[in-house]
Amino acid sequence: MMSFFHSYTPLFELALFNTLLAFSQYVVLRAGVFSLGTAAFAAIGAYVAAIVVTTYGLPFWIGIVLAIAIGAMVGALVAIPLARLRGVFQALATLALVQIVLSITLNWVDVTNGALGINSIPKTVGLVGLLIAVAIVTYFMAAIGSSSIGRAFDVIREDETVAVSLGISVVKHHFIAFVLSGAIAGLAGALHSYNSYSITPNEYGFNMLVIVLAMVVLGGRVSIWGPIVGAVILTVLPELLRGFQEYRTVVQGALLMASIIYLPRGVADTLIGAYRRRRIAEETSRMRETVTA
Amino acid sequence: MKALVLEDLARNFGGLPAVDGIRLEAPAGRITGLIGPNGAGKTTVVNMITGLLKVTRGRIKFGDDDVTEADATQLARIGIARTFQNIRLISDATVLENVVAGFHRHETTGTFANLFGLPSAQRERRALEDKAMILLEQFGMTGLARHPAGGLSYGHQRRIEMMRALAMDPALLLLDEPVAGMNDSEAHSLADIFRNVARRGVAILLIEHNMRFVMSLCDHIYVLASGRLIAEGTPDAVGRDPRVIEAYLGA
Amino acid sequence: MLTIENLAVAYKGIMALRGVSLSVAKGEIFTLIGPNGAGKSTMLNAASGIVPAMSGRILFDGEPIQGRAAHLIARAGLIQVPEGRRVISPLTVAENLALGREAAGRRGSEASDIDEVYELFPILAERRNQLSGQLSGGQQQMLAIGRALMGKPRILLLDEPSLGLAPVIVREVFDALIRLNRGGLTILLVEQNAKLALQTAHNAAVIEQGRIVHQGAASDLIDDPVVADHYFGRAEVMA
Amino acid sequence: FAETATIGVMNAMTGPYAFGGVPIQNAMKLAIEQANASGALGDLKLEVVEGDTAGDKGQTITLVSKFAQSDNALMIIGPTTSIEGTAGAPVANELKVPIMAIGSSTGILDAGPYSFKVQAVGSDIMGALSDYVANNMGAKKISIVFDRGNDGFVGQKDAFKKKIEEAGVEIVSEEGILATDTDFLALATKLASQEIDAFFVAAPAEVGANFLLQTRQAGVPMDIRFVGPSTFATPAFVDTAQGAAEGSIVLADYFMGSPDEANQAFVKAYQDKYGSQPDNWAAMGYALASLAVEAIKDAGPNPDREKVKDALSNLKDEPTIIGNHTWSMDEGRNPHYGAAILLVKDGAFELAPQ
Amino acid sequence: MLMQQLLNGVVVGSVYGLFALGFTLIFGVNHIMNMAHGAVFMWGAFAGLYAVILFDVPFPIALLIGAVGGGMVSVVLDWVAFRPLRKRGAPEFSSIVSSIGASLIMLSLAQQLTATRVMRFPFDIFPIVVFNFMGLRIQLLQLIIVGIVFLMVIGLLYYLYRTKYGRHIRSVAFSEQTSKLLGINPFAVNFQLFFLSGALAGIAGVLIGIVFNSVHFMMGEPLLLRAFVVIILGGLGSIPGALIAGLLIGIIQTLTVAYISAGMADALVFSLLFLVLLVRPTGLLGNSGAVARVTRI
Ligand SMILES: Nc1ncnc2c1ncn2[C@@H]1O[C@H](COP(=O)(O)OP(=O)(O)OP(=O)(O)O)[C@@H](O)[C@H]1O
Ligand SMILES: Nc1ncnc2c1ncn2[C@@H]1O[C@H](COP(=O)(O)OP(=O)(O)OP(=O)(O)O)[C@@H](O)[C@H]1O
Ligand SMILES: [Mg+2]
Ligand SMILES: [Mg+2]
Repeated sequence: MMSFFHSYTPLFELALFNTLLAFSQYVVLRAGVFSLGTAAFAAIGAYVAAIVVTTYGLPFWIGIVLAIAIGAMVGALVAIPLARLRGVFQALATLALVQIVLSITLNWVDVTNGALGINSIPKTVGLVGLLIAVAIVTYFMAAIGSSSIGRAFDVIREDETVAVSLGISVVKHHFIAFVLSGAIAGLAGALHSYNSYSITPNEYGFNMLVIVLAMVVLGGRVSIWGPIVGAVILTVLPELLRGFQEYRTVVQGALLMASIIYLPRGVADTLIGAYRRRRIAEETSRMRETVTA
Repeated sequence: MKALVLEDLARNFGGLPAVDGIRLEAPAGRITGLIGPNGAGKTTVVNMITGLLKVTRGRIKFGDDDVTEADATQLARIGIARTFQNIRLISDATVLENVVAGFHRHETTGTFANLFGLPSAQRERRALEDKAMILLEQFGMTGLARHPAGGLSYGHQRRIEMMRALAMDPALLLLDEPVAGMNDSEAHSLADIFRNVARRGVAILLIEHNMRFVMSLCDHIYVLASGRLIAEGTPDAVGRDPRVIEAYLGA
Repeated sequence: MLTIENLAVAYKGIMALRGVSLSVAKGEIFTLIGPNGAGKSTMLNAASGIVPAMSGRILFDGEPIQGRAAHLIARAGLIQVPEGRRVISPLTVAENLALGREAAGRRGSEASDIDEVYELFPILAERRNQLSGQLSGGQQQMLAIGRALMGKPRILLLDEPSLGLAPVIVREVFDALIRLNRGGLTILLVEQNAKLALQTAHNAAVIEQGRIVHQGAASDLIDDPVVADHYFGRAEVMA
Repeated sequence: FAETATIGVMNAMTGPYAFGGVPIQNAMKLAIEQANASGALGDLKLEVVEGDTAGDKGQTITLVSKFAQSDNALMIIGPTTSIEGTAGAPVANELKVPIMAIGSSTGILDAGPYSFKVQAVGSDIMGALSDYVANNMGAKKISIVFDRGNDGFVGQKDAFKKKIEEAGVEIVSEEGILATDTDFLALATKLASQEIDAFFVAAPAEVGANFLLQTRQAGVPMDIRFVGPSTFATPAFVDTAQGAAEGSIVLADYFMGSPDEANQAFVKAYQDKYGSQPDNWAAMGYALASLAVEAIKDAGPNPDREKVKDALSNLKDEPTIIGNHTWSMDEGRNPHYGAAILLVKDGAFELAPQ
Repeated sequence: MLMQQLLNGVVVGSVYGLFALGFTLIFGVNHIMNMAHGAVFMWGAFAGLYAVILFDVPFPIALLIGAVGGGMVSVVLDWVAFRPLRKRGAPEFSSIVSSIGASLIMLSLAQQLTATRVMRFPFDIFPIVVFNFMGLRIQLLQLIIVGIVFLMVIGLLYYLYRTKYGRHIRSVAFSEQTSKLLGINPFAVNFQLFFLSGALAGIAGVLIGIVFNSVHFMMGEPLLLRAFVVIILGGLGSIPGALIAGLLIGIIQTLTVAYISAGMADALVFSLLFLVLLVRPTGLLGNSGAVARVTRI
């Protein structure tokens, strides 16, 4: 049992790292910002963290703090020009950001070591560290979600016209969302660098962007369980399907489709919704009974 | 207590003057009617007052302030609330959540407390839900509090619009066809609510095609046709005005 | 012409219709009134085939149509003017009207002339090239009615046609409905302006909480004190 | 009564690097099968657990850890790319399980004493190629094109560039492409407008072949020769590029046509089992697995991870099918095995004239 | 070299345009970000390729088979991945995940089928005819490609804005339910739409496969990324926009490779996209009406 647990430690770690990325994606989507910038923020966090330790020999916690701060700062910086964009235009502008960061990491060889990436980063963050990080971020997400900010996010996402008519500042909340997204992804990137010995540019490209988006949509975009559930599913699924050998990807794709088709609002949100509906149905029938009685 | 004053307000769409220089006053504590044929420009007026549309010409005053250039968020924050003619709700959210959203401008907890989930933020949330439940009770919708708004009938969705606007505890309330889709007795049960709101000193501007509702509720009525004011006065006077009968009421 | 037998409809476990039966005879105007949430729209949508029936039967011209695809029902001549307008915003007024013709499908070799619609609602002619999403609320309602007429319906289902219309237009629309009815069109009308509806219709039913509670000749219902009290009685007091 | 030991075999069986991962995995299994059949290990039977890394770092790490802990593997062979290798090697060192990867990057070795690799670093064998280009061909100006998304090719490019510059050849341009690109019109036209004697391409075989075709179509004459590293020493290159490949100079750390007995036996066995000719990748996989078997034998009779690690470190002058048929490591555990220079002539490879 | 490179840019750009056309068609109409469009394109190319390999069909037939193949794949994709979601009234976002799933399946089946080999059309599928015109090398195939692309654009414009089918497509896109009430069959409309989109991709696949000598399972990925840029610059759902933006990007990329460096091409295109969006939030040729339509993704 213990050995089973041990041998899957890297998988748990990966799931936790993905959960952080998913939260970074979740927070913007929840606010109605269609940003795909998570991969870019994570790349920045990862490189900052790696360089702080390998080039400057500073302790890793400085790297983590810096990665969060720089992630948040980049988030804030892009939030300003992107405030004018909406929907797919926002998505594509942030996709461009991801590609630009990717190009920088590939081409600025002096600092980033190009395609070879940065290797021999000492492993300073393990399962426990990641667990703590995920716990903290989850707490923040839950707090924000049930607060005035979360409510404002929900209104903005559904209908901006209504939001402004209620006095909700779209610019301010989009800004908050971008900063949070940048900070969380920065943290995720840093932890990844300290957990996986090496980083390479291509990890933070289009593939990451797609998979992270898929995690949140598959898990659910509204409740905070969504990103957690989505990240765990998409991390563990490829491992569970090893038995299918070369048809593994086919089965993975089919499962992905089946789950989104049967749970179109995402696994967590659909289940929570179904549970709520059942309660309402019970309540209503109880009410009807009292009326007729 | 503030009054709304429109001076020579105008708005063009392309070449079309949808609103063409109107003057209007909605005093505090009163229900002022704005009626007119379809396409007269009533909704356009509301959209300009709430900052969703830029004005082409003229001024909008609210109390002593000129708010012509203010943006929608600011206007909402100084207490201008509205309902939408084409219902706009968060369909996935519950009725309660939709109403709670209306309290936004009264939320006092700071960003910091919200980010860190401090107890003050939690307390505020509960307090708002309690206040929302009081509104629901007034509108006879307590039983639907936890229903997703999107699954409700047209009439019930209209009521959520109104509750959300009232949750803003506005100084000026703009109602764009609030009782459309309700029968007379349903409309009547809402009339009292608006009378009470007005009594508290709120200025109400009411747009509605249900004449029985308008006539029984308004103190003063403006009539708009093709973007221009064609009549104004007490309900009785307006109802007898031959121009209004011709353009709007019909024989 | 349209017979509904014991129809029940549920939305995700919530019962909206609990066994209703009614019958609309050829050539009549039948009106359905009831409070908000009673299930009126649900009934029309079930007949149009966009909401599935849980049990019961819907017969159009004696043929069962429940389970049939919605567009085929429309092509058979059962056309609905849906609640809350639903014009196709990104299309112009004229394009929306042209779409209405599709419902006429095979029946429509002499599909209704666009000019008739323009005559009924002259403002639509003026705005024929405007995007319909930019029309005022009432103009959209006119467009929705006009578009349905373009499909040469054999039975027209109207869900609150007076919604958002100026009184003078409401009168015109109802006059037009009466004219069309005299010309042979069968009409099933859902309307919140109960008095007007009952004055216009031949037969009527009152629906509450998914059940039909009164049914009969419209003239009888208009005099029924309970109906009057529930649906327009208090309004008299109010006015 | 036969004891068994588990060998973890992992490669990129799916995903963008499957073109290499699949033949490598095939050849590795072949080598282990042969070892079991021949009784070279005495009573010991090797049992294979397989894994697909999908070319992904995360999955590699998970697999290393699973092989080491759940499957109790004696050693791990694979993965395919340097990216995977540098990710997996530290984990193997942490868990103290020997791992022998393909990849060319030294990052694999830096992770600790438990990690090994079979491929030589680029600079080691590139010397031979640059030497040939500068001296035998007498090239004065060349252009370089490389797959910038793959650190293996970047490493090869860097090594070649360094050596060729040392040899006094001018580099006219250096261009990065991606393995997923198919459109090389612009680059081909650019080369056509340059005054060069040859061009060096570091990319997967088919991509390079396609690039070569497009340069010829854009008007780069046949006497401006294509020069490539060992990835191109495969029939797929000539099959794809056909006539355009004529005259190409290719470095080979494996030459299928080599008359060496062990090699001919390998070619035959591979063909019998998998129905296709082995390529450079298959040869690497076979060489790697054979070395692993050798080490396990040396660590016998009761091998454990520690002993296998030591045996691996002591491998020296081992016969192999790649390079010049002798495989050794220097004190930095960097492999050396020499290389051959091949020329494409009449649609087939032959040893290039010296 | 400049003229030659401009010519290259036009050829590449018109193929980008063709690929993006099918993508923008579905996006503009159904608001689906079809992440499997690259896979449809790849399967279209394989349909053409196998027709040539197995039955030795000539170029025009291969093109036709590529179109039909791509079209059918796209229709099946709709049935399997998108239609069930529409039926459930799922949020637009879920179609992204669904198409990612579909794309995984399609890519990996192709990978199995071809054993990850890079395939190519036989050399004789299209004779290599090169015109030398004022120092320019122009291949006949390149001319034909540009011609086909322009014809497709004109045909598509006619279909969408001059026929009733176009009206139906736009109506169903706005509201499937209301369209049904009007007697429009959304099934048929979506069939047409997806077939068209897939056929355009299939044609692009065969053309690219021939002109760039390679057909392999990952061939759609780089194009997909570029198609995003094309549809944004060209304006969402705009057909001439897709062509113009395709040409623009093709030319910019080509010139970057020619005069700066191949590695910088993507970086430059995306930086350009970023800048353009800052100045014009709805793209170069986009209109603001489109924004209103997409804000509620
Ligand atoms: N965005 C727009 N672009 C062009 N014309 C518009 C736009 N919005 C409104 N209009 C036109 O302006 C006029 C006034 O519209 P408005 O919505 O204000 O009318 P209304 O008085 O509210 O009518 P109703 O009672 O039918 O709701 C109408 O003719 C309408 O077609
Ligand atoms: N899409 C839906 N999902 C869930 N419940 C629904 C849905 N549509 C209607 N309902 C429920 O079905 C019941 C009947 O609704 P319906 O719209 O038919 O009422 P109605 O009589 O047309 O009311 P109104 O006069 O307000 O339009 C209501 O309780 C409503 O909440
Ligand atoms: Mg209006
Ligand atoms: Mg209704």
